[in-house]
Amino acid sequence: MADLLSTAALAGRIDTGDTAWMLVATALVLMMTPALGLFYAGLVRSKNTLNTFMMSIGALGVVTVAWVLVGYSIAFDGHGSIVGGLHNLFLRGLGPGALPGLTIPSLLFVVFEASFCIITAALISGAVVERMRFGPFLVFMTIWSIVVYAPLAHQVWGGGFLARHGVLDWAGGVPVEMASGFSAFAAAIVVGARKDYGRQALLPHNGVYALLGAGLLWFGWFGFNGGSALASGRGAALSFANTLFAPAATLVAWIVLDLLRARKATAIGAATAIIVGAVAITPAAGYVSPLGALGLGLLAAIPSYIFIVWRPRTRLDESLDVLAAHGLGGVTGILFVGLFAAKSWSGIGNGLLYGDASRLVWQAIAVAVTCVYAFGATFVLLRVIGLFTALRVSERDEGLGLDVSQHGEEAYTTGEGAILVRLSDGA
Amino acid sequence: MADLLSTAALAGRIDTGDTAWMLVATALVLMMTPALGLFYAGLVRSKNTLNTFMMSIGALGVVTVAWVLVGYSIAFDGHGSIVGGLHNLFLRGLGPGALPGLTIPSLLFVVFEASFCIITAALISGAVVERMRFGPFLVFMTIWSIVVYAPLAHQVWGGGFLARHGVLDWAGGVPVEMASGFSAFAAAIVVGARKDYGRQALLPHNGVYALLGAGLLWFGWFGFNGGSALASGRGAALSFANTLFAPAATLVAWIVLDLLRARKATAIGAATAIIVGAVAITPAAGYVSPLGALGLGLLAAIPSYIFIVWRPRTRLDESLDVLAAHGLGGVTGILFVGLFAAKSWSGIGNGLLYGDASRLVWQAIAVAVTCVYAFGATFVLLRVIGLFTALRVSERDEGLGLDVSQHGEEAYTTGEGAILVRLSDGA
Amino acid sequence: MADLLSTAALAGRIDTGDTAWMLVATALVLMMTPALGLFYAGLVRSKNTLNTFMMSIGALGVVTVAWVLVGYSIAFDGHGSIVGGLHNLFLRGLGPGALPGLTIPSLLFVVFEASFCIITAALISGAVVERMRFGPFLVFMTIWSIVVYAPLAHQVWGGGFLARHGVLDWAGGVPVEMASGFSAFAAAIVVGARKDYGRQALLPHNGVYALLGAGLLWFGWFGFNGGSALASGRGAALSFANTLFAPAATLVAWIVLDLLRARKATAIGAATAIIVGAVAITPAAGYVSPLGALGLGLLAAIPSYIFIVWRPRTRLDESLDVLAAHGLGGVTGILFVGLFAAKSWSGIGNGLLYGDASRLVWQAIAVAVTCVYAFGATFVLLRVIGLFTALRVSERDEGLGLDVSQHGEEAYTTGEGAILVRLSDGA
Amino acid sequence: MKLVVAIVRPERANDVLEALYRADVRGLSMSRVQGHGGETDRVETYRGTTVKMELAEKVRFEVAVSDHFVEPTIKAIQAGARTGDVGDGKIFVLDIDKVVRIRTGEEDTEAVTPVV
Amino acid sequence: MKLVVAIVRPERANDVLEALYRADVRGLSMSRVQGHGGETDRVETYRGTTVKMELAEKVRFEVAVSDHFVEPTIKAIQAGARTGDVGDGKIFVLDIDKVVRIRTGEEDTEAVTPVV
Amino acid sequence: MKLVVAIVRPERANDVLEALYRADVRGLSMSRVQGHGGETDRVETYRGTTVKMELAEKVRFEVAVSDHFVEPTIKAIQAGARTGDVGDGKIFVLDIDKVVRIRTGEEDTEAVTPVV
Ligand SMILES: Nc1ncnc2c1ncn2[C@@H]1O[C@H](COP(=O)(O)OP(=O)(O)O)[C@@H](O)[C@H]1O
Ligand SMILES: Nc1ncnc2c1ncn2[C@@H]1O[C@H](COP(=O)(O)OP(=O)(O)O)[C@@H](O)[C@H]1O
Ligand SMILES: Nc1ncnc2c1ncn2[C@@H]1O[C@H](COP(=O)(O)OP(=O)(O)O)[C@@H](O)[C@H]1O
Repeated sequence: MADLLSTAALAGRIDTGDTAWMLVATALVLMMTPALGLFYAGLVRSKNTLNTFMMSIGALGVVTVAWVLVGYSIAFDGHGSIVGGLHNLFLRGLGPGALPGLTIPSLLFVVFEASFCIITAALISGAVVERMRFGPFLVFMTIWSIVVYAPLAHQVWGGGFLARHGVLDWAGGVPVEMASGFSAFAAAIVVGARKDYGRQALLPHNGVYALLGAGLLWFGWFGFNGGSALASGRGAALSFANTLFAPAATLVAWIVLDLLRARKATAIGAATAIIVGAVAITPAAGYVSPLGALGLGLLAAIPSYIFIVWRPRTRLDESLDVLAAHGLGGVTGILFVGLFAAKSWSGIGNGLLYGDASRLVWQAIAVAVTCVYAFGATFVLLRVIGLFTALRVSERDEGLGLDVSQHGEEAYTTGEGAILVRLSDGA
Repeated sequence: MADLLSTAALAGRIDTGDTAWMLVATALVLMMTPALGLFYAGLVRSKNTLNTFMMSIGALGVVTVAWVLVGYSIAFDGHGSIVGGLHNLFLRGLGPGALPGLTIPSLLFVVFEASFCIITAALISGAVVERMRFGPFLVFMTIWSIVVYAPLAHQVWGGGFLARHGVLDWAGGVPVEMASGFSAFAAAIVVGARKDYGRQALLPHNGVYALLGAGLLWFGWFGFNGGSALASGRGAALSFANTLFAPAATLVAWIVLDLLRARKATAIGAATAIIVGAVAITPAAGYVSPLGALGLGLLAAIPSYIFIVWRPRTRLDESLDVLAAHGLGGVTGILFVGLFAAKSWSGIGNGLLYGDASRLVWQAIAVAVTCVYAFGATFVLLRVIGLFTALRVSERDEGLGLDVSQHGEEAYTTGEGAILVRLSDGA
Repeated sequence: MADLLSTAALAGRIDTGDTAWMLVATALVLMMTPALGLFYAGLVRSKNTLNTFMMSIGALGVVTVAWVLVGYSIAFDGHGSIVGGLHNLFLRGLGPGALPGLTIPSLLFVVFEASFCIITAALISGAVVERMRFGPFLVFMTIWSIVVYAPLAHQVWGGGFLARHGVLDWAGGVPVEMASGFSAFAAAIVVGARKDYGRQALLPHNGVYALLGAGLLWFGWFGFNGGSALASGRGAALSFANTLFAPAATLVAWIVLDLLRARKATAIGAATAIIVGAVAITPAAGYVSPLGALGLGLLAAIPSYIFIVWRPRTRLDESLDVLAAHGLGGVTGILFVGLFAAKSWSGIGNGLLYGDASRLVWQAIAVAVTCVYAFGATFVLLRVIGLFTALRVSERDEGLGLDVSQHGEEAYTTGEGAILVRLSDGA
Repeated sequence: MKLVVAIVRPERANDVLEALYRADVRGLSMSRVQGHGGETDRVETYRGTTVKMELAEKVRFEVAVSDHFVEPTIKAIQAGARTGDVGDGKIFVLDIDKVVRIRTGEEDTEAVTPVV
Repeated sequence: MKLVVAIVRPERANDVLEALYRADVRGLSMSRVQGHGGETDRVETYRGTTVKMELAEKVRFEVAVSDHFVEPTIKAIQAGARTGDVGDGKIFVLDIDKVVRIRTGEEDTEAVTPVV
Repeated sequence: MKLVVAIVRPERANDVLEALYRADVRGLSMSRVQGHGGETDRVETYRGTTVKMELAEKVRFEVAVSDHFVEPTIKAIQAGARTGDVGDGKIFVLDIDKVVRIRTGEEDTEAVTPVV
C-alpha cells in the first residue's frame, strides 16, 4: 500500500466504491486465516490436525484483541522513525470519518490492517506444528504482533525510516512475508525439531485440505494485494491482475521443476507454488507491469524450490517451510521491485531498470533489516517465554498427538469406545 | 439494518458503490448456508453427514422459492403493525429501480433479505439432525419461513409494531438469532431425542469441517452484518469492524473458560465461540462502539458457555445447541443494544447508558415477543405436520444412519462390495 | 455480458463502484476453479483424488499464461467476424485506463475474462478423470483455450459473426457451457472409457467435497453472472438475483424428480442440480425476469436429469457428466433467451414471446455452431496430441490410481510403511 | 489360550465393550470391517449409477483369553451384541499356540492377565 | 470348521465377492489392510521429503466355512483374485474350535449356514 | 506354518517393519485397530459432552511364517515394538492348516517364501 503520509489529501470524504472494495478486501484477507489453518492442517499428521488449525484460529482471537488495544497505535500513530505512538491505544482518537489521504472510514483501515497482522502471526505456526504447546504459542503471537509486526508495518506504511528512504513494499514483503519467514526460522531453532524428524517420514495427512487451502488463500490474496491500493481503481486492478499472473507463472515453473526432478508434478508442490508466487508478488503487485509479474512468478519459483528440496536434509525442522515460501519469496519480491518497479504502470516509482538505482540499494537494506530484526526478536521472545513455561509438549504427548494432549479432542472420531461420562455437578 | 421506512429519501437513484457492496454482501450471506451445512455436518456422526448437509442445501431451494412467491411480501410490503401485505406476492410491483430510501436496485434488496431467511431456516436443522425425516423438514422450513421468519422480519425492518417503538436490531437478533434458537428449542421437544442420546457418546466425526465451516461462516458474517447497512460507508465499516472484534473477544473468553474448566482449549469450543460472538454482535453491530463490541463479545461467551455445558446433562437433545448459540447469543446482543447503543457512533440511537432508558424496555419486550412467538409457532407447526406424516425415521433407520435411509447414499464410499445394477428400462 | 462494441461510450473514466464490483466478481470466478477441483475430487475414487483436483489447479497455471500471451488477443482484439486479432498479444496496447464503453480498468477486464477461460478449460477434465495422463491434459487445455475458447468468446462478446446477428449470451452459454460440454463429449470418446467402467461401481469417495464444492461454485457464480454486467447497478442486480432463483428452482425440481424415481432425494443429485440450474441461467441471467429465471430453473432440470440417468447405461464414459450438466444446461439456457428475453427487464432485447422471432432462430444457430465446433475441434486436437504422446495411463497405473502414478503422492496418508529416503546429493 | 473373534453391529460395539468389561475381560482389540451375510442389500444411487451395497458395516473384536474364560467371553459378547434381527454377527473361537506380552516378554496366561 | 483368510488386491475384491457368491459362500467379512510382499516399492515425494512406500493397499477376507467347503472357497478366491503379477496375495486356512451365531446362539455348522 | 498376529503401538509400526525386514521376514499384512488393555483412559470433551476414550490406536500385524521362523519373528516384533510402558501390545501365534499363494497356487512353505 502506498505510504499514507506521502499522500496529501483532504480528510473525511468517503467514497462508496472505494469503501465497497475495501470492505470486501478486508473480508477476503480475514478469510485467509482459516484457509491457512486448513492448508497447514492438511500438511500435518492426522493426530495434530486440530492443534495445527487452532493455531490459526487462535490468532484471530488474540492478535485481533492485541491489535485493537495496542498494535494499531504502534504501527500507525504518527511518523516516528522507529515506531508509531501511543495516541491510538484502544483505538482512541479514531472517529467515523476517513484518515487523511484516504476515502474510506478510518475504522475500516484499522480492520484491514488488523487482518494482515493476524495472518502474519498465524503463518509462523508452520515452523512449530506438531510439538509446541498451545498456550505459549498464543502468548507468543500476542506479543509478537506488537513487538515485531507493528514496528515493521510502521517502517514501510506508517512513515518509518525505511519508508522515508523510498522503500516500496506494496502489501507486505517486509512486515508479512520476510517477517513471518525469518521468525519461523528462529522459532524452529528455539523450539527444536520434532522427535521423529529425520527418522520417520512425517507426511501430509490430507492433500485435499492442502489444495483447497491453497486455493482459498489465493482467493483471499486478491483482497490482500488488491486491497493494498486502499481504494478501488487502477492500482487495485493492476495489483489484482498481477496477483493472478505471478502465481500462475510460479505454478507452471514449479510443475516444470518437479517434472525435471522426478517426472511427477506433485500436488503438494502445486499448492506450495501458489503460495510462493503470491508471496513474491505481494511486495511488487502495484509497482510492476503484468509481464513483469509473470517474470517474477517464474523467477521466484527457483530459490524457494531449491530451498524446499534441500531443507529436509538438514537438521532444521522448520516443518512447513515458512522460511522457504514466505522468507525467500518475500526477499525475491522486494528485490524485484528494486529492479523492475515501473512508474509508467504504478505512477509511483521506478526501479534500477527504469533508472532509479538507489531504490535497489534501499530495498536490499530493507531485506537485511527485516530479516535480522524478525529473526533476532523472535529468538529472544521465545527464549524469554521459555523461561516461564515449557514451549514444547512432553515426548509422550508428542507421540500421542497434540489434538488429544492440548485440546482433549480428536479430529476424526467414530464414537466407538467412547464412554459417556455423566457429571452430576453443575457447570 | 435501519428501518427502511424511517429513512425518507428519493427513490430511484442507484449508487454503484453501494450496489457493489450489497452485491458482495448478499453473495457472502448466501455462501453462509453451505458453510453452515459443512459446520453441522462435521458435528454429527459420519452416517448422518450428507443428511445434515442436505438440510441446509434444501433451504437454499425451498426457502428461496417461498421467499420469492410469498415471504418477501409478508415481510416488506407496507407498514402493517403485525405483518406486511400481499402486493408483492411473486415479486409483483418491484421494478428495476431502487426502493425509497435506498440506493440499490430493489431486486438486490429482495435477494439480500432472502439470504437471511434461507440461513435462518437452515439453522433450525441443528436441533433435529440425525433423526428427522428429510421431506417433512423441507415442508417445515418452507412454511416456517413464511409464518415465523417473515412476520418477525417485518416487526423489526418492515415497519411493524416493534420497529415503531424504536426497537433496534441491526442484522437480525429478532428474526434470525432468537427466532432460530427458540424454534430449535421447540423442534427438539416435538421431534424428541435421538435414540442413543444420553446413552452413547454422539461425537463430531470431523473437526476440520467444523473449524472450516465456522471460519467460512465468520467470513460470510461480514456480509451479513456489514451489508445490513444497506449501503457502503460508515455504517458498513462500523458493523464490519465490530463483526471482527466481538467474535475475537468471544474466542479469547471461550478459550479462557475452557482452560479454567478442563485445562484444554477445545477446537469445537473455539468454533462455537466464533458463532456465539458473531450472533451476539448481530443485533448490535451498527449501533455500538468498537470497544463496546469487544465487551459484548467477552460477555456473550458466558451464558452460552454455561448453557452448552449444562444442556447435555438434561433430557433436551437440542443436538447442535442452536438455542445456546443463537437463542442466548441473540438475547445477549439485543439487550446489550438497549444498554450500550451509542448515537455518537451510529447516528441512530442511544441505549440506557447514553440516556435512553425506554430503549432497554422495548428491547426486552422484543426478546419476550420473539421467544414466545418463535417457540409457540414452531411447536404448533411441527405438531400439525406430524399429523400428516411421521417426523422421525424409524429406529432401525436411525441406527443405519440417515444418509442411507433418506438419501440412498453414503458420504464416504470405497466402492468395494458395490455391485452395479444394470437397468434396462429407460429413465 | 453485453457486446462491448455496441456500447458507445467515452473511454477512460473509471468508476470506483463499478470497479469494486468487478474486482470482487473476478475474485469470485477465480475461486470457482479450486471449487470445481474440490467438487470433482469428491466425485472420483480416493486413489484419483489429487489428480482430479490438479487438473483444475493446472488450468490456473497454464490457461492463465496462455490467455495473457495469446488468448485475450484472439478473443477481444478488434471486430473480425471469425476471430479477433493479434495486436493485444502479450497484452500489448492495454494501458491502465478503461476500454471504450467500460468504466473499469482495461486490465481488470482482461483478468475477468481470463477467469472464464480458466474454469471452462478445467470443466472438461470431468470427462477424462481417472485415466488421462496429466501432462497431455495440460497441453490440451493450453491449446484448447486458444483455439476453441477464445474464438467462441469472440463470437458472442468480441463482435464476431454471432454477436452481429444479435445472439444474446449473458455470461457464456456459448463459450463456457456448451463449449465445455461438447468438448467433454469429444474428449470422452477420444480418450475412451475407464477400464472398469460398466463393470464395477465407480463411486464418489467423498460427498462432502461434492456438496461444499457445489456450494462454493454457486457462490462464485454470483460473480460469474453478476459480473457479466461489467458494471455495478441494475444489470448486475438482475443477473445476480436470477443466479439465486434459477438454481433454487432446479434444486426443488431435482429433489422432486429424485423422489419420483426412487423415493430418495440424493445429495449428489442436489449438488448436480445446483450446477445445472446455474449453467442454465448463465446465458440468460441479465435478459430474463426473476419469474422467468424460476421457470428456466425448473425447466432445465428435466433434460439434464434424464440424460444423467440414461448416460451411464451407454458405453459413453463421460465420467462426471459435463455434457449433461453444462452442454444440455447451456442449450436450454440459450434457447430460453430466444423465447423469453424481456427488454423491459434488461433494456437490451426481446425473445420470441415478447415479439422478436428472429432472435430464437439465431440463438438456435448459435447452439448448432458451438456444439459442432467445440466437438469437432476438441476431437481433432486430442487426436493430434495423441499422435505425439499417449493420452492415457497404462492399465496398471489406472488400477493403482493416478495420484501415485502421475503425481507420486497419495491424498490420504498415515505414514506407516513410509520409509524415509535420505539423499546425499544436493538439490 | 483361545482367540475369540467376534463380528458385531457397530451400534452394539459399546454394549459389547461394556459386557466384556463386566465379565472381567480387559484386553481386546477392535477394528471396523464390512460384512456380508443374510442381510438384505441396500440400494444406493449416485447420479445415474445404481448399486447394490452388499456389505454392511460391522465391528470385529479380537480377544485372547485363557481357556476357562472362553465361555464367559462368548456369553458377554452375545449379551452385548444380540438384537434378534438378521445381521447380529458371528463369534469364532480359534486356538492360540502362544501369547507374548511385548512389554515384559511374559508368555501365555500371564500375558493376557492385565496389570491392574 | 475352518477360517479362510485371504489377502487380495483391492481392485479384485469385487471379483472375489462374486466368485464366492457363485460358490455358494454367503457369509464373510472384509477389511482394508496394507501389505508387504515381493512387490516393488513406490517412491513418493512430499516437498523435500522422499519416501519409499513399502506397503500396498490390500483387502482382507475372512470366511468361516465347514470343512468340505474349504476347497471350493479357496478355488473361488483364487479365481477372483488372480492376475498373475506379483502382489496377488495369499490365502491362509486356520482351524476353528467353535462358531456361534450371535442372533440365535446356534453353534458350528448351523451357525454359518445362511438363512435364505 | 504359523500365523503370528501382533498388536503394537502405531508409532512403533515402522520400527517393527524394519526389524522384521532385518529378520528376513518379507511377507506381512498390517491394519489399524483400536485396543483396550491396561492403559489409562483419555478424557475428551466435545461441547458439554465429556467422554472417556477407552480405546487406543494400535497397529495389527499379521505374518505367516514357517515354524522355525516363529521365534525370530517374535523377537523382531518385540525388538521393534517395545517401549517398556503399558500399552506395548501383544503377540499371538496361531496354527495355520494351509497357505496358498494366489498368483501361483503354490502351497504352504513355498507360498510364503518371497520371490526375490
Ligand atoms: N461365514 C462367515 N465368515 C465370516 N464372517 C461372517 C460369516 N457369516 C457372517 N459373517 C459376518 O457376520 C455378519 C452378520 O451375519 P449374518 O449372516 O448377516 O447375520 P446372522 O448371523 O444374524 O444370520 C456378516 O455381515 C459378516 O460380517
Ligand atoms: N507371509 C505373509 N503373511 C501375511 N501376509 C502376507 C504374507 N505374504 C504376503 N502377504 C500379503 O500378500 C500380499 C501379496 O504378497 P506378495 O508376496 O507381494 O505377492 P505374491 O503372493 O504374488 O508373491 C502382500 O502385500 C501381503 O499383504
Ligand atoms: N487379551 C487381548 N486380546 C486381544 N488384544 C489384546 C489383549 N490384551 C491386549 N491387547 C491389545 O494390546 C494392546 C496393549 O495391551 P495392554 O494390556 O494395554 O499393554 P501391555 O501388554 O503393555 O500390558 C491393547 O490396546 C490391545 O490392543
